[in-house]
Formats: sequence, structure tokens, C-alpha cells
Amino acid sequence: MEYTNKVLDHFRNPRNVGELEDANAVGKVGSPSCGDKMEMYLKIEEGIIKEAKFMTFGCAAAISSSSVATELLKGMRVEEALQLTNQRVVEELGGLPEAKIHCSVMVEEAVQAALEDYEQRKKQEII
Amino acid sequence: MEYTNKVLDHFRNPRNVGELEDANAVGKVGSPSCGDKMEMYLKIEEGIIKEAKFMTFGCAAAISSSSVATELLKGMRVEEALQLTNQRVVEELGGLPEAKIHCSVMVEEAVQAALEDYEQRKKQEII
Amino acid sequence: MREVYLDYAATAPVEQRVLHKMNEAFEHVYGNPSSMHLIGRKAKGYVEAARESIAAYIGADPKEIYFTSGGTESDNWALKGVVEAAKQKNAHIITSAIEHHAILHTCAYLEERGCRVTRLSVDANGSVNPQEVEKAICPDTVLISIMTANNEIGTILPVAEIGRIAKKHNILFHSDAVQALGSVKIDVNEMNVDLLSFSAHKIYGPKGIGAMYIRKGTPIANFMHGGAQELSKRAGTHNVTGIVGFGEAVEMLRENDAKYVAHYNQIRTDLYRQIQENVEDVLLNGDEENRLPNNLNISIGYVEGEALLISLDMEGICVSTGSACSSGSMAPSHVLGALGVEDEFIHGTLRLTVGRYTTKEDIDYTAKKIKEVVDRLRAMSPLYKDRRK
Amino acid sequence: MREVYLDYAATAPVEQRVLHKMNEAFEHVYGNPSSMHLIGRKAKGYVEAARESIAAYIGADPKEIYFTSGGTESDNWALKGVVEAAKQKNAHIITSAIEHHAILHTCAYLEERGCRVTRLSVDANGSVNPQEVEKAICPDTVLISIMTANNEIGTILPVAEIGRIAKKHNILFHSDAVQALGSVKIDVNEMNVDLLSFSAHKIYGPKGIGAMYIRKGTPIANFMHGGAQELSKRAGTHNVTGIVGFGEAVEMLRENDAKYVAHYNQIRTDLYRQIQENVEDVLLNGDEENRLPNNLNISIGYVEGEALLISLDMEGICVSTGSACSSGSMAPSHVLGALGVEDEFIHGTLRLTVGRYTTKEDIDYTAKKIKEVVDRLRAMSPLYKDRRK
Ligand SMILES: Cc1ncc(COP(=O)(O)O)c(C=O)c1O
Ligand SMILES: Cc1ncc(COP(=O)(O)O)c(C=O)c1O
Repeated sequence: MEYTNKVLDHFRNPRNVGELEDANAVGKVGSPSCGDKMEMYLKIEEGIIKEAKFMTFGCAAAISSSSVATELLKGMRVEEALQLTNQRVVEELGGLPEAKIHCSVMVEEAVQAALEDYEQRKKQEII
Repeated sequence: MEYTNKVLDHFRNPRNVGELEDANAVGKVGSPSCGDKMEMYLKIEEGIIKEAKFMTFGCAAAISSSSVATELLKGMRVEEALQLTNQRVVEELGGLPEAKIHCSVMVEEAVQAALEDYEQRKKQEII
Repeated sequence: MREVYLDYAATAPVEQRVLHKMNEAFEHVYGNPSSMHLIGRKAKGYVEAARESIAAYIGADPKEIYFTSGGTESDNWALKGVVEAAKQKNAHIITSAIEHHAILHTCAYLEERGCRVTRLSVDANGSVNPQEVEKAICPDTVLISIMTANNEIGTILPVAEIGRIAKKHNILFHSDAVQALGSVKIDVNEMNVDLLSFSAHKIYGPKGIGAMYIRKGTPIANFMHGGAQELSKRAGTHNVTGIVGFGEAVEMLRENDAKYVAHYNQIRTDLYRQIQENVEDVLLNGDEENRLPNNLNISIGYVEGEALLISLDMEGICVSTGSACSSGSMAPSHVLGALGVEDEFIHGTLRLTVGRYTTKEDIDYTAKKIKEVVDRLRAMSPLYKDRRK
Repeated sequence: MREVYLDYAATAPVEQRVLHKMNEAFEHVYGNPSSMHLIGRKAKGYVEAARESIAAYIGADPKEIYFTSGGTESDNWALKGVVEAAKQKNAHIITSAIEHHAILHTCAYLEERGCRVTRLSVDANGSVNPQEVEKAICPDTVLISIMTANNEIGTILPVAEIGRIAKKHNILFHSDAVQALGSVKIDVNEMNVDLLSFSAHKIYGPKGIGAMYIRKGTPIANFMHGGAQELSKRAGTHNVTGIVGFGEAVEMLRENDAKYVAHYNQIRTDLYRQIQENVEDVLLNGDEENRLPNNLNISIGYVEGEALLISLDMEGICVSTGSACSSGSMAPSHVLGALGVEDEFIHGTLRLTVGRYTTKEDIDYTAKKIKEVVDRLRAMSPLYKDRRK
């Protein structure tokens, strides 16, 4: 299991850890039985992600992927965020071991879930 | 292949090597294809083995068995010689490796063949 | 940075004394033990001396010790060799759910080829009930293979009792004693075994050399075909220096095993006590009493094992999560699975195995770092957050 | 007394440089390469470096090199693994009559289990005719296994041509290159091989470690089941120091092989010339041209080989009669048998294999002693007496 220095840095010093009290987009994926669980909290204002935080139970790849994703997300427009792929996350980390790619996929899923949550909330507001 | 010192001594300095010009009992056993051939020459006078010589093509066990047998045979009465077993030869050598016991059996056979030859010659003399 | 090795169950360093003996052999004993000449016979002498040391240590006859390339080969040979010699369709094997992969994957292979395998489940402590072994016996049973002690959770299994049952039913009994050697008394007669697997690198000998005890008369087919080595039962040029190192490692056990075990036990117990004092929600896996003296296997709730491992690695502490051999896969190990550890705990499992060179300072440092690391990881764990609510 | 080792084909001493590298690893690289932590990764680094050295030397990709416990295991794996993967009743193997027992006994084992084996006979020089290989191919043929060079008589076989034929017919081709490595150029593409067996102890590396080259995509079943080592194809804790030694031994070949070969060739040729000058009725076995540079195999008429061997041993000269591996049995070796050597000569066969440390003085002494010993044995040989008549 060879991790890049970027992975190890984000694992050791993850950015944006925690719950976001006033998040208006929350995505939760994974479960304890699978060995990883990820929660993504976004605060979106006027279609722009103003804040992003995460909490992750999982391996170094899962934690660093989450961390780097929150960094990427901050300042992004929702449409851009919808396009955020796991490849982009892996790229940003300078690569991930083959067996760990699924962790970056989870991050993508967590972001998608958060953005879906955001859309749901918006719909509820409109109604 | 662990040989006793006695085997190695008889192998290195075999006693009674050669043809016996005036032998009256000659036994030849084995063949080149088997990897060992033994010739036993005895000179028997009045039922007593006066001289014994051998020539052997074979391994250290075959050569030392032959050598020690000639030593044992000298001075023996024919009836005694007929009783000379391979065990006796092995004993005299202080033992032989399992895989080499057959060499001592060959010596026994060579002696038997020589004594048979002696009997044959005697019969011919009588006729 | 301090370097603390707590993965002695994965492999142990070679002892200096063993290395010296091996170097003596490397320099002066270069012959092939199968060669008839002096240099070959000299090599053979060293091989036979090692064989005698090992035999003496386990109460066997030297002719019952066969050198192999390690525990994996011994396990493969035992299972495949006995099944093949049994020449029986639908041969049945009884084993446990917590065996090493060298046993379980070999069983799976044999299943594909027509064998039937019963994998006995274990109790919460990871032990096998001898009565269940007896119940599993059927007319087709050709072999019972139950390990002497488990490599992950450290549980020592009741092999002597299982051996008695095997004997009663006239069924061959194999035990993988790779982890037990040096920590548990091994006596082939007390244990009632027909076959035992060993590996030198777990007892401070070199890697790539092992042995199998095969009781006289045990019907077993060859696994490695070729030259006439090892009484024509195991072909291949002898790994002379490996064998010499193995023999010397066993000599060290013979002289000092009680001392080693006392040291393991003390330092391991201290480590566990400190972790318990520092960290909440920690579960011990395996049997508390019948346990390898150097093994500590704990599940730390709400954090993930690889993250623990890497965090400790960054502090110079080398541990294992599950078994070294199953690394690369992130699913919880089959052993932890068999114990039924809870979801919130199973993924946070660490195996800490102490050794001859482990010091009090190593342990104090490790306990402190484990606390720090667990605190950090729990701070970002959604499971821990939910648990607190 | 002078000690002259002329049995380098049985096994070679470990080179000092190799030993130093191994000791470095023994002291500092004690981890298990399968462990995820730093100490494990360090060990893995050494293993992978060795793998790259070996791959580079034979023109392969590192992912095509699998470490085994030696040539015997590689041979067993190649044959059993290919046959098993073929999943075919009556699978047919083509091999030669002069292969090492690791091949021939494995073939016999596979025959018992339903395979069909063609053992091609050899010509008077011990070589296989590629056309005969082609003729032996049938629809069931799953593997051709012909050694690169013979261990007893030193004949180098036309493997590249056989490889081309195998490729043309889309049949897997394995070659036992255990004796060839270091003396014959090994390039997996020029040779058109799918599988190659190697052993470190024949090239001045340690015993108990070998390798198999497996071309990418070659269907082959596992032989050793267990952990996920070697891309899950060969289980068992890595023999790290063995692998390190093997890698260093190959590095030495890469740097110096031409020099070694020139030395072998010169000293071997000198030895043969002196024996020819001193002793009558000596036959050379094997091919005079296509021959391993360090191998001299001669049949000395009218005397027996073990007697020669022991006599020379008493003079401090270590040689082999036939192959070290078949010692213990006194029947002429299957290789000499396959050559059809005459009865009066076949039993008097000596294999003298020179090496890096063999000197001119060693050779002069040996030639002189051979003459003395032959004279002494012939003086008591009834065959020699009859021949003179
Ligand atoms: C219980 C057990 N069996 C078998 C093995 C395999 O032994 P080796 O590493 O020598 O192949 C190991 C260690 O890896 C083990 O712990
Ligand atoms: C041609 C050949 N194949 C295979 C082997 C077996 O290799 P190992 O001794 O490493 O098992 C040998 C040597 O013994 C050999 O000479």
C-alpha cells in the first residue's frame, strides 16, 4: 500500500473536518459494516458552495479523498460540483493505489448525495 | 554413503589382488552391465584354502568386500568356506551401508561359484 | 524517530546467534548434502544436526522431521498429501473457520477437486469445541486439521483433546503449529498429532525454511517431486544454511523458551493495561487465558484499522491490522468474521505482537501514541459522533 | 591436503559479495514484505529490486518473475500448474529422456493421474531433434518441456528452435534453465519460452530460493496455496534474504558473465586435455561444441564410478558420478542410459564441473590424481585385464 505524500498529508492533517451546523446540503454514504462511512456537509449560497466540511470513518484513502474533495468544492458552482468525478479527486491526490480507488468513488457519491439533498430542500422551499 | 574405516582401508589397500595362475577354484559373478564384476581365485590343497586372490570391477564396497573375503578364506577348510555368509563379510568390515549389502552378497556368490568350480574339477578328475 | 516493531507474529528478525551459525555455514559448508564426497558429507552433517535439534525439542524421531520451504508448504503438503494417499473419492476433511489461508485456501482447492470440507465455527473466544470435532467425523473423514494457536487472535486451541478424538476414531490429525512453536509446549505424543507444520521465521530463524513432522507410518503422498532428498519424500536441494538457522533457532528455544514466554507475557500484559487505561471502547479478541503470550488483538471502536495502522506507522510503530498475509484486502479478516465482532469494532482491529527485543519504553510509547491516534481519528469519525449522541 | 571442489553443478558456494548483501538484509531488513508498515515496505523494496534485476537479465517484465523455493519447485509448478489449468482429460506433455528428476518424476506423477507423456530420446550427443518435438505434437498436447542445458552431460539443447515450433502450434513451452543460467544467454523472447525454471544456488547464490518466469497471460494453476504473495500466484512468506542473494548473484552475472564463461571454458578444456594425455580409454559424454563451458563429463573404461569418486575424495578432490541428486542409487543415471554409453564405460562416469574459484593448480593436481586412481583401479579390474588380452 504505497500512498503519495499528498495523501499522507491530507490524512494526517485533514482540511475541513467536522459537522457544519448550518449546512443546506448533507450527503451520507457507506455504513459501519462496509468499513467506511462518509458525511459531506455543504453550505450553498446563490448556487455557489461557500463552505464544505466532512466526517469520515475509513482508511487513509477515504479520509484524504474526503479532505481534498472539500478543498476542491469550496467556491465551486453547483453545476461544477455535479461534475466532480472521482478521477478528479484521485488526480488531486497525485494518485491512489488500485485497491483504494473505490474510496474516491465514495467521495463522489457523498457529494452527489449532498447535492441531491440540496435539490430536494430547494423543491420543498418552492412548494 | 558412509563407509567404515575398515572398508576404506581395504578399498584403498586391497589385500590379495590379482589372478592366481595355479588356482584350482575360480568363481566369476556379475557383469559389466550390472556395474560390478568379481573374480575369485582359490588354490585349495587337501580341502584347505591355501591361497585366495580376487579381481573386482565395482564400487568401494565391492572391492573391500572382496578383499576382506580373501583374507577370511585363507586357511579355511572348504566346508567352512561353503558356510561363509555375506553377513560374516559385512561384520568383518564393521558394517556396510544398507544400499551396499548386495556387494557382500556378490562376494558370497563368487566364493560359492569358486567352490562349485572346485567340485566340478574334482569330479572331472575322478572320471 | 523511535522505531517500534510490534509485528513479531508476521515475522521475527533473525537472532544474532542464529545469524552467526548461518554465516559459519555460508562460509564453510557450501556443499550439497546429497553429494557423496567430503564437502557434501560435511553439509549433510549440519543438516542432520539441525534435524536432531528440532526432533528433540518436539519429542519426535529425527526421521520424522522433513524440511520444507516454510509453513505454507508444510500446510499444503499435509492436506494435499494425505488426501492423495487416501485414494478415496469424496474424502472428507475437518478443519476450523479460523485456520491460516495456507490451510483454508488449500481446502478450497481440494473441494474443487471433489473433497468435502467441514469448517467448524468457533466460539466467541476463537476456540474450537472438541465435541464438535467428534460430531463432524463421518466414514469418509481422512484428516482433521486444527491449528495449535491462531496467528491473528492468539487463541490456543485444545489440540491434545482433538488429537485424542482423532486417535480414537483412527483419523489422521494435522496441526498448524507455526505460531505456537516457542510459545506453547509442543510434544507430538502429548498432542496426539500425526502431522505438524512449522516455520523458522516465526521463531527468530530465517525465512523460507520450515518443516513438517510426519509420524512414522503416516500415509502421505509427495508434494514436491524430483531428487531423492528427505528419504525420497520431499525433493529439492537442501536449503543448508536455512536448515542450520532453523536448528539454531530451535536450540535457543530449548535453552530459553520459558524466559522468552515470561518476557512476552509481561510486556504484552503491560501494553494491554495501558491501552485500556487510555482508550475507551476497546475490545480484546481471542481467549483471555488460553492465549499466545506475545499476542494482543484488540478492536478499537468507531475507527478504521488501516487508518490506525498508517497513523501509528507515521509514528514509527509497526503493527498489523488483522493478519499480514491478508493485507491488501480491506474486508475484515475471516478470523474476526468468525468471532462475530460488532460492525462498529471489527474494522478497527489491531494485532500487536511483542517479541524478544520489545522493551518497556517501546510499550509506553506505543500506548501513548495509540491514544493520540485514536483521539484524532475519532474526532472525525461520524460513527463516534453518533455514538456519543 | 589440498581440497579441490569440482562439483559446481551440484551446487556453488555463495559469493562473498552475495553474502554481504544478504547479511545487510539479515541485519536491517527483517520485515515481512506483505506487511503494510514501514518495516514491511522496506523488505518489499529489497524483494522488488531483486525481481527487477532478474527480469532485466533475462529480458522479462518484473511481473513475470515469481519466486519459488528452488528449481525443483519451479519444475513441479510448471508441469502440474499447466496441466491443471488446461482442465483437459488425457493432457499430453512432450519432454525429453534426459530431463532432471524434478521434471521426470513429476511427469510420472502426472501420468498416474491420467496424463500422457512423450519422453523424446536423444542423439549420441544428448541433444533433442526439434523435428521430433514437432512430430510428437498431437491435439491433446498442452505443454512441451525441454531443458535449456543438461545438468549431467552439459549438452545445450536447441530450445529457441523448439520454442518456435511450440509457438507455431500454439502450445506452451517450458524450459528448465537451472543449469544454463550464467553459462548460456537466456532471453525469454529469443528462446520463445512461456515458462522458465531457475535456482539461485547454481549461480553462487543461496540454496532454497529459485524463480519461475511465467509469460504474461500463460494459463497456470497455483501450486502453493495460501497468502496473497506473488500476485496471489505463489503463497508463502517471502524468503527475503534468499531473494536478495539471488538478485545479487544475477547482478554479478550481468556484470561478468562473459568473463566467467571464458574462465570456465579455459580451465575445463585444460582439464580434459590433461586427462586425455594421461589416461587411455576415456570417452567424452555430451556434445563437444554445444556444451556448458564448465562441464566435463567423461566415462573412464573398465573402472567403476563410485570407486573413482571415493578414491578422488580421499585425495581431497570432490567430483560427482552422474548427478548429485541421483546419488544413493548405483544404477547408471537415466541420462547416461539415454546416450547409450557402452557397458564397460557407462559405470565409470565422472562429472567434473569447474567454477569461478577453480585454479590451474587444482586442475593439474586433479589430472595427476585421476591418472593414479585409474591405474590403481584398473590393476584390479577384471574387465581391464580381459580387454588387454
Ligand atoms: C498459523 C500460520 N500458518 C502458516 C503460516 C505460513 O508460514 P510461512 O510464512 O512460513 O509460509 C503462517 C505465517 O505466515 C501462520 O501464522
Ligand atoms: C537441471 C536441473 N533442474 C532442476 C534442479 C533442481 O533445482 P533445486 O536444487 O534448486 O531444487 C537441478 C539441480 O539440482 C538441475 O540441475
